[in-house]
Amino acid sequence: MIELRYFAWVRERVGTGHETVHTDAETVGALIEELKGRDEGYAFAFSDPGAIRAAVDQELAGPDTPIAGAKEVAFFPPMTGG
Amino acid sequence: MIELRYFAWVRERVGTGHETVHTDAETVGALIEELKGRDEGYAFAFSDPGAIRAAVDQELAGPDTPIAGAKEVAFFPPMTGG
Amino acid sequence: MPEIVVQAEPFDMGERLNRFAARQENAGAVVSFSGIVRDAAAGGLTAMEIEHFPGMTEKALSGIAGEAMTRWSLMDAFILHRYGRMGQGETIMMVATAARHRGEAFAAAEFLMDYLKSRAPFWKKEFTFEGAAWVEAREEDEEALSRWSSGG
Amino acid sequence: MPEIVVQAEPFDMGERLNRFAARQENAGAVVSFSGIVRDAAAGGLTAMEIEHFPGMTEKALSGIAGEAMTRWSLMDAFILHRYGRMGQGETIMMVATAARHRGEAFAAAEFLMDYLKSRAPFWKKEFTFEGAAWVEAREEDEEALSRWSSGG
Repeated sequence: MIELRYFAWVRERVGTGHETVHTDAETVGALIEELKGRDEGYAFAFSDPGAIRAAVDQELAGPDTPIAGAKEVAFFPPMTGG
Repeated sequence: MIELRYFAWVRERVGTGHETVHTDAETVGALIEELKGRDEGYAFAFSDPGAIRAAVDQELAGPDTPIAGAKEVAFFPPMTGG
Repeated sequence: MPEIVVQAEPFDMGERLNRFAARQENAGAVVSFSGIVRDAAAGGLTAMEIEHFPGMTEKALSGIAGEAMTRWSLMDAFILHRYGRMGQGETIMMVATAARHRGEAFAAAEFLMDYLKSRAPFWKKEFTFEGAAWVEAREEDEEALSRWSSGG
Repeated sequence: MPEIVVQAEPFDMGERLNRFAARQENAGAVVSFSGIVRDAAAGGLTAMEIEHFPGMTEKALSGIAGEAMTRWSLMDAFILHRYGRMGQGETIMMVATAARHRGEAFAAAEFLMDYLKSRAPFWKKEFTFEGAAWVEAREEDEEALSRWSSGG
């Protein structure tokens, strides 16, 4: 089981900010592919992989980052702070 | 007649901050040469021309800047504000 | 130790600058940057809302500040960033740096801003008379990062 | 119009920053620099005295600020510089810039500092336990000017 968190328009599109899922995916990229198949909202949220940023246990991650042993994976758009 | 003003160590070396002189010098550089001949203090103050900055009527000037018609010429070390 | 503050409440940038400067002992140079809510696109901005990722935000800002401290032998650094809703003219965030000389203080403040813009988990939503829209990341902000990439 | 202040009295940098930011209407970015009296050479500094050229000082600072305004399409600029005697920890001077984006605000503030250091008629004298000495102009300060020389 792994905690998923969504922020900004990713959160709005998937329809929740937080959920716990079971996954066989081994990387961030594989997890995205899995989520895309869930429903239209997820498919829309993850339709442009270049527009998605991810963090594994609160560290910025890329598509190849492994998620084995991670407690939490977060997905969000490019950051716009400052 | 022209007003001369001296600042920082130039002022300390010539021994005054302000004086009115008559000069036939046509440029800042020529005026410096004239002043150097006055006494030891002036000679000391102007001994290193590279260390002297000048302003003619409150605008930064070089050795070739003409002083004809100027009301005031100021001499000082390189500036150290900020 | 750099000071990191993440809060919803408004803050007084002048008071923060004074407090930061007062705790310095050897720094001759203090630089500050403040970001203010503005109607950049002149589209009738009424409010801005900032979402963030509690926990990761503080970690990311501490990491960025620590990196700046070592890169420029800073004496001190300060980052304050707000989240939640704020109106036009309100201060969104502030960074301050303290160093012996001005060059390091300026460079470090710019570095903090560049990293914070694209590497700290904040997202801005703008509210106008026509509705709400997430602010898109600017190409320039990503490019601004590249100038610091030698050695890190 | 940039605001130029030359005064002997101490000032409150935070209050000045707040006042500067409050009068902005379109600037999303405000940068400040403050210079503080420090014992840079660790030579037992007891005080600093700043001499200036009344009249020319205001003119030079106005000219530098005006140049910065046009070079970076600034919204506003502020320069305050003290003269006279001041002790360790006192604030010597401050500049602030306001612009739409952070890049211009930072560049303009650095420009103001670089010009002010070598082109405004101020001279610092340091008092230590061993006596008084005029601060020598730093080679780096003259070099810092050269990076702005394209087109001006």
